[in-house]
Amino acid sequence: MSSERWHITLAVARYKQGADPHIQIFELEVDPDEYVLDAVERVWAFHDRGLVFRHACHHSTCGACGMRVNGQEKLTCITPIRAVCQKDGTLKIEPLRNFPVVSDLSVDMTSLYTRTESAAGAQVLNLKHSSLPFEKNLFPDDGLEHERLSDCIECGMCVSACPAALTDAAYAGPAALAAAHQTVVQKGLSALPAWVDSAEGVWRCHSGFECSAVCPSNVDPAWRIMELRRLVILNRVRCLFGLNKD
Amino acid sequence: MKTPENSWLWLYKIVAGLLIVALLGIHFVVNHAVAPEGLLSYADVANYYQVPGIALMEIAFLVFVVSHALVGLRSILLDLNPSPAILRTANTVLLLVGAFAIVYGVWLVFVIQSRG
Amino acid sequence: MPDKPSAIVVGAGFTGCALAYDLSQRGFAVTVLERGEIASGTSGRTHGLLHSGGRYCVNDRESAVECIQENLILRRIASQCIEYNGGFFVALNDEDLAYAPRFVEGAQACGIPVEQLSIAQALRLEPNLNSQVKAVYTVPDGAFDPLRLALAFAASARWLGAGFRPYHQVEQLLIDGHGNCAGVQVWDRSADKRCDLRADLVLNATGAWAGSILKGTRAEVVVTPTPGVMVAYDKRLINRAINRLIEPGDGDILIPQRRMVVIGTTSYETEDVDYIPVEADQVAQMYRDACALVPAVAQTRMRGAYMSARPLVGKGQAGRSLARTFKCFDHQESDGIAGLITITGGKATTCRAMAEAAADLACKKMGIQAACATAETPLRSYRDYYRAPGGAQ
Amino acid sequence: MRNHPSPSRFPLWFDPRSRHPGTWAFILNRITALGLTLYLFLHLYMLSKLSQGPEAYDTFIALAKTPVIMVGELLVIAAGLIHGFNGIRIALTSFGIGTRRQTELFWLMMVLAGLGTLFFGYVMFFKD
Repeated sequence: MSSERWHITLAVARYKQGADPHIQIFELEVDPDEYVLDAVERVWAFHDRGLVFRHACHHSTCGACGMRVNGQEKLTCITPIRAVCQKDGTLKIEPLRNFPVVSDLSVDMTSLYTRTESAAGAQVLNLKHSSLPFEKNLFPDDGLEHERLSDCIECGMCVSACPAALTDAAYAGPAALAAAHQTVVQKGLSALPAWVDSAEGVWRCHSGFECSAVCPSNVDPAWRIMELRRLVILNRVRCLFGLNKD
Repeated sequence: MKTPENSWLWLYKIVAGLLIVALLGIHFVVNHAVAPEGLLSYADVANYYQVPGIALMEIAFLVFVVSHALVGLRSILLDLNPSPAILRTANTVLLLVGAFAIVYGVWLVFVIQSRG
Repeated sequence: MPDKPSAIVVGAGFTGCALAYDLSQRGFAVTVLERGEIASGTSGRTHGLLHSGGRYCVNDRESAVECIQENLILRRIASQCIEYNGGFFVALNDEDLAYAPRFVEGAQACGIPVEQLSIAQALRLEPNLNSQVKAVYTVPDGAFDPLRLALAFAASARWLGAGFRPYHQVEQLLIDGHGNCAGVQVWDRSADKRCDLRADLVLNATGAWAGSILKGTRAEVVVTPTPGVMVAYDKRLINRAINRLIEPGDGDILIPQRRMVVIGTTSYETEDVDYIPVEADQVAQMYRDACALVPAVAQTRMRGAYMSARPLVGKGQAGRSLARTFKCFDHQESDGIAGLITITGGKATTCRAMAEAAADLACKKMGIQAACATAETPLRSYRDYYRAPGGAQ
Repeated sequence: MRNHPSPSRFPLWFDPRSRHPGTWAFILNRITALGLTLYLFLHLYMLSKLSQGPEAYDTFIALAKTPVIMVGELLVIAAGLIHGFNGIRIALTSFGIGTRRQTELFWLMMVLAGLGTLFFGYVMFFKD
């Protein structure tokens, strides 16, 4: 979206079912103000129609285009090339970690969808419940009931960045735990899914805060996990002393 | 279903960790007061254990450190997504190791104290 | 019991997904082929406005009626991915004001509930709205999540047995000895393998690509791919969709979506739909148009700029003059190719109705009596697409 | 293609590349945890010399006063300080205290651990 032109090198992770994974190099002329996803799409359009990648909305509302750019999880549709690359530089594009690769840059996120569903994570929320409590005056408020699409776009980047998810396939992961917290905010502690308070749930987290660092959508999963811990422990203690009204 | 690392176990790990930090602090203060030159010989150690309350403090420290370490090891093991059989075995081994370490430590404290 | 008639749906945009759902419900064995993933073409990149029909009620009443009818249906069956807060039509100058009577009359004729608000009332409801507005009307607009809307239809289809094959690109239609369509030749891009798939019916639901997929056959469908640029800004400044009270034009709709506002759109024509760059001057134009509606956009960071190619049926001088309604082609009638149907045109808001029309035709061809039932029951959770029996595809 | 969670990928826990301070803290915590646990059992074994009487113990201590062992001791102290201070950070953030300032908290804790290590290093090597 500028007249500037950069020459960059794209090192793209390639994988086809039954073949060996490898890195393929593409040389591109790009506008540095375009987004990384545009560069990837350009590779598909002009260099290799076999390139497989996932994308849909191109403006950060759908979460389909999460990839690792130079090792770091990025929502590629809103990551300007300028922000992650130098002129004449190289961009390494890899699929998200901690999910099986379907092909090239596309991963199978069934586990994430299954878990957020079992956390009863709603996509449409009441405006009042839809923000983090420490955010102030974010949206115009006319006193009426409004709804909005939730912050979590289920892009899977938090799971990709989580060190605990590297080795433990059973760990629910930050996205599902954040969804569970959102559910509790909306419906109360009685709506807490049972798996949250288990080894695969909120106690598997090792406070790396990587999920919140890479989240493109303001969900702050780490903060939500810590809140869940506090709520669960408080609830346990209350039960112990018979103070619980639930 | 795995044996859960449930809320209590996690809370214990955190609380024990904080108690260890607190006991270490007290330990240094007491140590400095009782033996400013440090516990560098057998005699120093033996004298140190004659101070009332020291044995109790050291035993508490031992219990918290051993249990915190073993619960921590178990949670690293849980990160590796062990099968229920492996986890059961690990639970038993960790319990035995912990029990042995504590019994042995307590025995050692009484041995030193009795020789003071 | 005889085998189910088989159908191949080409394209997993809104139309293809809704069509797969409708056909599965009516007793077809459906396979959906998509060269990308769900909604990776025009559908995914749509603006996201659940139209009340107000945009079209003066010049294109057929589309307007379709919109308000489908708006009400989608709110019933797909509330899981729609933020429904209504919308405004706002007049910014005297020219806009002059359009108002025609707008009100058109809306009433199309059955779109409109109501005029006082300026003070409108500014109380939407404090970030341009305070210089001269007239404000409410309409039942909404905003939807494009991927999740498509996924919800796809999920419902999969749970009725439809098979989805993403990353499968149709390379050509298979024409048998009688000149009829027998299936498709397909390239599985994820395994780099090619194969032929046969079916009783092939339904071309490729939208802006509907013409190019028919290349190599006698059949022809004239679609004018008409891209438009949209720009997203990093703050939710409004809760309702804000439409400019003018004839359909550029940069006349600003919608809230999640934490953003999205302005759209421009309109130009193109030949190559596979890669359309976003031009800087169009982004600048969208910025000016957004600021005219909601001045606070000027203090908001741009989050993303993108474009989407509308599939307009026919050929016109300017895209805006083409109707936004959809068209279903029976290639047996038009070109003498049995077993092939094309459905294209239309809008996201009307995708279910498009699927209904195409499925009606498919049923007629296969002698199936079942009536369309997609308007009645809510769709499955979009996440069920990935949790369907048989797992990921 | 091996991209999904698997126990065999545990070395990646310790890969600090393209990670943020929170994960550096996790890496340090895990390394020090394993180191300190090893030390704990070595230490318990070492103390068994106490039960064998004064001579055994004093000979052993004399042996332990070599510079190499003392550097090792300082490492144990540093590990203890890092693990302890970071543990305080985890406890605080887990109960909602400073959760949103965890990066700053991490640096604060590491500065405290560093100062503590310097203090003990000074006492052990230079103060007599």
